[in-house]
Amino acid sequence: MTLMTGIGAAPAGSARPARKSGRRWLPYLLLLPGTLWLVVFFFGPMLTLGAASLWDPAGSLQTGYAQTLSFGNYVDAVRDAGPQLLRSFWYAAIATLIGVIIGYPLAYAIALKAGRWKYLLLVAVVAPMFTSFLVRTLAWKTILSDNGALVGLLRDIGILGADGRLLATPIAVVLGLTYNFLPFLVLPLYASLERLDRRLLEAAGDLYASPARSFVKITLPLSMPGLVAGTLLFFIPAVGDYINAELLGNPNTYMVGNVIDSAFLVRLDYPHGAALSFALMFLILIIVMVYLFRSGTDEVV
Amino acid sequence: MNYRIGRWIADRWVMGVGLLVLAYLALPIIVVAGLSFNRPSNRLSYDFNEFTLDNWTNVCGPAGLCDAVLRSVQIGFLATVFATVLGTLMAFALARHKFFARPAVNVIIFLPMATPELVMGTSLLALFVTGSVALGFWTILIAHVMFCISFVVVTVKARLAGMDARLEEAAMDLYATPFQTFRRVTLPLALPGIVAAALLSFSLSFDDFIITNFNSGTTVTFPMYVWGANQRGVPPQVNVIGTAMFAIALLLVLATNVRRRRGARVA
Amino acid sequence: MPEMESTAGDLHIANVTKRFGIFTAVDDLTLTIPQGAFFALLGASGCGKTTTLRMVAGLEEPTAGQVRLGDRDITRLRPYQRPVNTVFQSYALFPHLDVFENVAFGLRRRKVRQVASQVERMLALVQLEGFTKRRPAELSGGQQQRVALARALINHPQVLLLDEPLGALDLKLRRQMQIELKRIQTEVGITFVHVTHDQEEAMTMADTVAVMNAGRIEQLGRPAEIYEYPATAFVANFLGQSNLLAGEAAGLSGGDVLVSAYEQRFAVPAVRARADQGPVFLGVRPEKLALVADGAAVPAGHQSVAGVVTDSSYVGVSTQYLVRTGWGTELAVFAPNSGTAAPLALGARVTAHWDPRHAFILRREPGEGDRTTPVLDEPDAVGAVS
Amino acid sequence: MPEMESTAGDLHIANVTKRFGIFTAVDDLTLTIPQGAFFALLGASGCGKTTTLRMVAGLEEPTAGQVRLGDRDITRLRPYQRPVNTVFQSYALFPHLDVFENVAFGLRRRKVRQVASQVERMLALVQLEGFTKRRPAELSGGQQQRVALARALINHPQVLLLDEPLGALDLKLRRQMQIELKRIQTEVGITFVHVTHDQEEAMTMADTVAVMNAGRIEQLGRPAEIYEYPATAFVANFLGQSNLLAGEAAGLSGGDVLVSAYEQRFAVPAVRARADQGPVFLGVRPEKLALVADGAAVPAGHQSVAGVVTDSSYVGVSTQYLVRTGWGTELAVFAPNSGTAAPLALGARVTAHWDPRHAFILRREPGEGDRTTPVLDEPDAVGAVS
Amino acid sequence: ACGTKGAAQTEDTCVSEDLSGTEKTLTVSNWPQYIDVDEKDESKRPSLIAFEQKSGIAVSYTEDINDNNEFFGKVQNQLTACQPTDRDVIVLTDWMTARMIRLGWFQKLDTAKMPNFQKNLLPSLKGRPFDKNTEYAVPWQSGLAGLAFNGNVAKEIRTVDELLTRPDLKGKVTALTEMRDTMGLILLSNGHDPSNFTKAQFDDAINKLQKAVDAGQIRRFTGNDYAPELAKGDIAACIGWSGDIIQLGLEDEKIQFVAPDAGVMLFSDNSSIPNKASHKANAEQFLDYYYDPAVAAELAAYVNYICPVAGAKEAMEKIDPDLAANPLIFPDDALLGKAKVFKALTEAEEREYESAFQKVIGA
Ligand SMILES: Nc1ncnc2c1ncn2[C@@H]1O[C@H](COP(=O)(O)OP(=O)(O)OP(=O)(O)O)[C@@H](O)[C@H]1O
Ligand SMILES: Nc1ncnc2c1ncn2[C@@H]1O[C@H](COP(=O)(O)OP(=O)(O)OP(=O)(O)O)[C@@H](O)[C@H]1O
Ligand SMILES: [Mg+2]
Ligand SMILES: [Mg+2]
Repeated sequence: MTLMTGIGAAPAGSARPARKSGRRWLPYLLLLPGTLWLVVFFFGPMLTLGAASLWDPAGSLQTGYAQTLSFGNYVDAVRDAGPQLLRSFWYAAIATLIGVIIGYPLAYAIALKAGRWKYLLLVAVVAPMFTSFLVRTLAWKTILSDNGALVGLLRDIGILGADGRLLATPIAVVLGLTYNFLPFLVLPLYASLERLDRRLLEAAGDLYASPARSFVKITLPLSMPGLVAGTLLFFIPAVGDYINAELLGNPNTYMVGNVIDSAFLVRLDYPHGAALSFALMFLILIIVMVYLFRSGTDEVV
Repeated sequence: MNYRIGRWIADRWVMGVGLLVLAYLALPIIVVAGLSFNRPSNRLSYDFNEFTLDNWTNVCGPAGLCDAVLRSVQIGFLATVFATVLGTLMAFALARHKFFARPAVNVIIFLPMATPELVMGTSLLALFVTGSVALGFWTILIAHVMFCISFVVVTVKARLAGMDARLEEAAMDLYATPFQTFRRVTLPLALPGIVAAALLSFSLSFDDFIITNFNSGTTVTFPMYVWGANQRGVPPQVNVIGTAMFAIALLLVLATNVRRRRGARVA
Repeated sequence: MPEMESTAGDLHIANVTKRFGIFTAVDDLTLTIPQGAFFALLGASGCGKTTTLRMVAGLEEPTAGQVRLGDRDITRLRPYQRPVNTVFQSYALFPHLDVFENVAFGLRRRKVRQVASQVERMLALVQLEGFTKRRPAELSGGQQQRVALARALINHPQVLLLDEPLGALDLKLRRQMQIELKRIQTEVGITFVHVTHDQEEAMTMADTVAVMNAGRIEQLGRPAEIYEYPATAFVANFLGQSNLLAGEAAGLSGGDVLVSAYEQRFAVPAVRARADQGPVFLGVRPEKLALVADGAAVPAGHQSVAGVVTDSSYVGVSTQYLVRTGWGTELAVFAPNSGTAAPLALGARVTAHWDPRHAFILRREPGEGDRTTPVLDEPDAVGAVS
Repeated sequence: MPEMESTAGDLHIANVTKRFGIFTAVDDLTLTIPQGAFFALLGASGCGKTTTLRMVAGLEEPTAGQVRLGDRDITRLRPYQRPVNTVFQSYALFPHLDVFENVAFGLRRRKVRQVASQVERMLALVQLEGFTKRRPAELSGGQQQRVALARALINHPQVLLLDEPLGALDLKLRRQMQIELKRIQTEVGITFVHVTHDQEEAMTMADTVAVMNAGRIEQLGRPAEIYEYPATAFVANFLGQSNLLAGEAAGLSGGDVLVSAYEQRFAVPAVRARADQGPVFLGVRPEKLALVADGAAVPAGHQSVAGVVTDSSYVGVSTQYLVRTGWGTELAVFAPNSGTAAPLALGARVTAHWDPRHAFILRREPGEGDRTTPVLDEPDAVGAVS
Repeated sequence: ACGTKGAAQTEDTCVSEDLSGTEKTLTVSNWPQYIDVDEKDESKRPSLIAFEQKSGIAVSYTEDINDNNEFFGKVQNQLTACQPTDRDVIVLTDWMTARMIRLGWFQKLDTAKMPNFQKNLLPSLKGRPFDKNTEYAVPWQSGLAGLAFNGNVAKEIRTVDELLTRPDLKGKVTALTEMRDTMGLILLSNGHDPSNFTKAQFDDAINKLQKAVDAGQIRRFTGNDYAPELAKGDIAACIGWSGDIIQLGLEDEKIQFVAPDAGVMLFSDNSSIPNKASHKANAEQFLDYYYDPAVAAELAAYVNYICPVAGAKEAMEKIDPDLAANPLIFPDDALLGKAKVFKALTEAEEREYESAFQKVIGA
């Protein structure tokens, strides 16, 4: 008991306020550095970008830009990049759809069917991310080459015409997008399928649900949070990507990212580049909000 | 016995599809690994020509390649450390404390993930341009930490959410002060999540091209090297680096998982 | 009453074996459960009860043997093809569906019409009328349990399997659910196969009880039958407690089997003896023992053992004594607290006596010693805890 | 024995109230637990037991009131500053530490030296000597439970709190753990505060039992005391079962209180009456009732009620009968299966009789009817299940 | 953060200091594979090593320029703010060099200290419009932009019109993202002069290009990365650069460079010294070294572009007579007569034309 007396020596009265205030401060203290970082280096840039998007479009690098609150920049930027903008969302949507179609079975197999191979398979999904994404995309170029084995095979079995090709087509771009962002879809999906209680599937089977019905009625709804998070982590970067369009596509497959890239690096048209960036972000946010609302999942983060 | 075949297929087709998808994921890596042993017929040819180990023995042959890789690893490491520390702290605050500003902070964390890399890259460039900040190593690092934080928070938070809060109460009950509770119980239990977050951070940082390209100034990272080399013929050593990174990731993740499995079957 | 009309719906488990790798979970099990019966399966943890149920439900495939419902071989049918439903120990309610949809699940899968009215009726049966719109997470344990029951029952299965559905409930709630289950079974007349750890539950609810041990059935019969005349030492101590004294049977004498143990001789009616030669246990249930302070007060025809009271614990309904015999074994004795006898003091010299018609004789492995169930304040008995 | 020497270490809970929002979980609770006592806290689910314990442990702060250990006010101390340890219902073992480190955790935090020898000693006490290197996931439920116990005990707390530590174990293991807990408490002499759902557990293990209801203590005392003479209808039916007949007390007559119920008059000793005027319950425990076929066979001085046997269920140790009285209430009667009486047939006319000294009188709200505990095959009694 | 000032600098606003006297170092940024390397050890650069030995200056040579625009994006912040870029020599194409000179971002050379350069620079490269006094830009290599085809997969191609319309080439044609090269060749094919054209002529050319893009004739617009694909045959014909094609031709003689009769585009990549570079004298020494005909020949033998150094052809005959005879390295008058240089654009023109071009190529 003597041990305890030492511990208890602290005056009981003073313990309380210290503890209360300590608790209230702690979370803010923990949040401070990270939040500060994000505020300065994410929201700060967003503000400057916002400012740049309203610069006088008549300015130039040589003469400088005047802040004229030219909201017209948005109209011009969106109008000029209209086709690419539409294409970006369209390609990203198709890629996301394909990603779900092929990523779901993969996540499902790893989470529920792989047994002791689970970690190995999971690693196989994650490890390609360490090989530079450019290196992999270039490898795709080799694989999809007009004179490559794959195209040859597809020509032989008649899926592609004798003159058909994959490289420099929308197919290659969508395939590249699908490929590059698939792990971001599979991982959250896997995590939520992992948590799925298998006994629920047994119960469903016991209650006359065939495996297909069990999937539709139980597995799918219960994996929804993972699916929503995964599709977002897939869709968002895919919309903004321009590397796949550039390396695997043709001039008619360029996406909005290529336009922004060109505005900032080639045309040196900062106001329109910034306006287009902002417009893109707003569009994505709107789509994300609608999607989250429709899918009824708010706690994705 | 016929039903057995049917059932065998019924039980396994998902796995079959999963493996096919994995093959799809692995296909480029296989090509990369194969080309890492290629002696190209000329520097503009990517076709497999002749087997050689030269690329592996002479990785640093092409000028600038190893510098770029080294720089990427440095940045990746530092970005991982910073992002993991900052993100983990935030995750703890969000998972373990209820406070007024929580929804706002959640939004702050979500937005960077919801923003295309390109927009982030350009806006950060705009900030640096406006602030006349010299681009280079440090601006890359700043950018990488920024986009890794959110992923760390989400990963670690998920881990913490699945953790039994009663363990922390038990530790307090056993004379552990709040700090000791954190140090001895919370941290070790959150560790797999933190390790996963760190690996994710590193891969995101090491792999990033778009944001880096905008903010790198005169500094060349590995993805930028590849991008440049692509203009004039990619040296086969790039494939060696790609293959080696894949192998290292494989070993690293496997090792942590083996440790985790040997450790606590807590998840 | 059900035995006659319904052999068509009897559940037959014929020579069923289930192995996991090299481990045999269920070992050549044969069992017939008549249609409409309330059948209880009892046994220690890990003895294969759940595995047996899962094979009946189709969630596990037997390594060998057959499961038949009436004349139909259902061994190879998938779960959703069997007229069998299960109430799972964990309930396994669908967390994303409300109570109504949980209960309606099976009907919807079979495309039955008029779901609403059937669900309403079923929820009324389990007294959850007002709860249709709640999610499982918003229900108490007892309520969840009843939803699980309703969800299974609404399908009018031929057999309802219940895998320790009450295991997670507290004593009072459990008692109430037992009553309800029994009521419902009586009302709907479906075959219930009920797995439980709780022997009192098994005995009060079931028509037939089977005691399983290491993948095999050790004994099967009506509850009173098994309790009063267990077939093995395992059953004697798994279903209630028993005092088992190691002795040697010396053959029949008249209608009795003679047993000598610890230099005393005991007689047991031959109809209550599983063996009449060789090493045996002489068994008496604790409540069948009576304690008297004076050896002379032992009623005529009773047999007795003298000893010292070493422990008493009051459990309300009765007081449980331990009496140490001359050779050191501690016998358990339950004295009902009916208020007729004064409590005995620790250290009191007493004689425990019993009517030979309440004793029984079981086979014993040579060399095995006395077996009495561990009782409170008896630290020596704990060695075997795992 | 402990009461004398140790008022310095008594645990005082003084006027403690705990509210969650507008919900009052613990309501002005006052309680003194003497040092070295084995104190059991009983009560229905949600009545505030866990909350009380958490306030003692410092894991929850009282809305009002004080918690004192001897003379020290510990109300505001943080958990790690209190000489109090807890064995959690879920064990809450640290999954990343092995058994040794789990047990050593508290010592290390307090920078105690010679950890190894103390841990070894403690593991020996809970009979887990060989298990130091295992992780919690590699232990069975019973073993985990003992590690949790060792982890708390090794700190020699002044008070050990046990929150249903046995709740998750099956019957047999539970019995063995009870034995061990009691043994350890006897050996180490620490104050144990034990929360349990299981009344039999509470009665056999504890020196003092408190029955909680809706955030308040309904009765507190030695187990036999409470069982034999409960203070309220809640206690009478929470701790065991009771037959409670609604009647009117008509005041004292000699040493007895007279009660009239259903046109009969009953007398109960005044020392067993909580009221002697107005509406009361006349209570008798089921095991205190005896059944005779012939009303004339009622022993002299006993009181009796006539009825018909409507149900009997065999539970091994005893047979539980329901006897419907003339006015329709069903009385529960437990007849021990000691083999002396033949079982009664359903529908038999019987007389239930009891010694007035075993009856008791409780206050009753005007208008309340008879209260008997729900028994199997009695669907009407289930209305209150929630 | 409301607006920005202009980025232009002058010698007065941005003063550089030369530390060559004390620091014997030099940092050079160049395009990849634009310098000779040892056949046995790719990391050794013989001519560079020789220079280091001769001069005692340690050269840090990096190949970090892949694209004029991209490189401009990289260094513009520093140069706008008159901060060091950490490079003493950078090599950029004519038009980008022109832009940088216009912005005042280059230091004036002291050509008096560069005798070889004064003596050996080809006359046609002296006094170009953007560098009238030949005091900012030292041509590193010149080259031609013309047509190329892979004879394994396509018949010979002679004109830009063929490239843009021939059905058998559909989807197997690339053009360059360098607006001046692609548009210059189209202007030439329309019979217009790239060094002197009108807005209407430019629009004509753009429309012609747009039609080809819309028809799916053009597969991609590329930087140098057309080369591997051309070698492989994924690309049958393209607009390309002479040096690349010569290299490909060495491996596979069916890959040929074609100078259309309508004309080819001539460009140079020029070495310059950016503001704040602190080793100007070392840089001048370095650049002058490469105007020694023997060194120039060694370089040309490796990179296969047009050598801007008079007298190198003679030196080359000693190294490799075949190369010396190659008109794409040492062009004859006939070829030089067909070669045009794109006109110098003002900032406004550049923006207008570049925007129109970017729109056609998809971005
Ligand atoms: N899928 C499986 N793989 C390997 N062994 C298994 C598997 N399922 C069950 N077992 C083993 O089979 C034995 C019987 O298990 P089962 O679940 O039938 O026991 P039980 O009688 O239901 O026990 P409990 O009362 O604890 O529920 C156990 O020893 C168990 O470890
Ligand atoms: N943090 C909380 N917030 C709101 N209500 C709470 C909280 N903790 C407990 N309660 C409520 O307080 C009441 C008492 O809870 P407590 O856990 O003390 O019950 P208990 O007696 O331990 O029950 P059980 O036997 O089920 O463990 C319950 O109704 C519970 O819902
Ligand atoms: Mg089981
Ligand atoms: Mg509780």
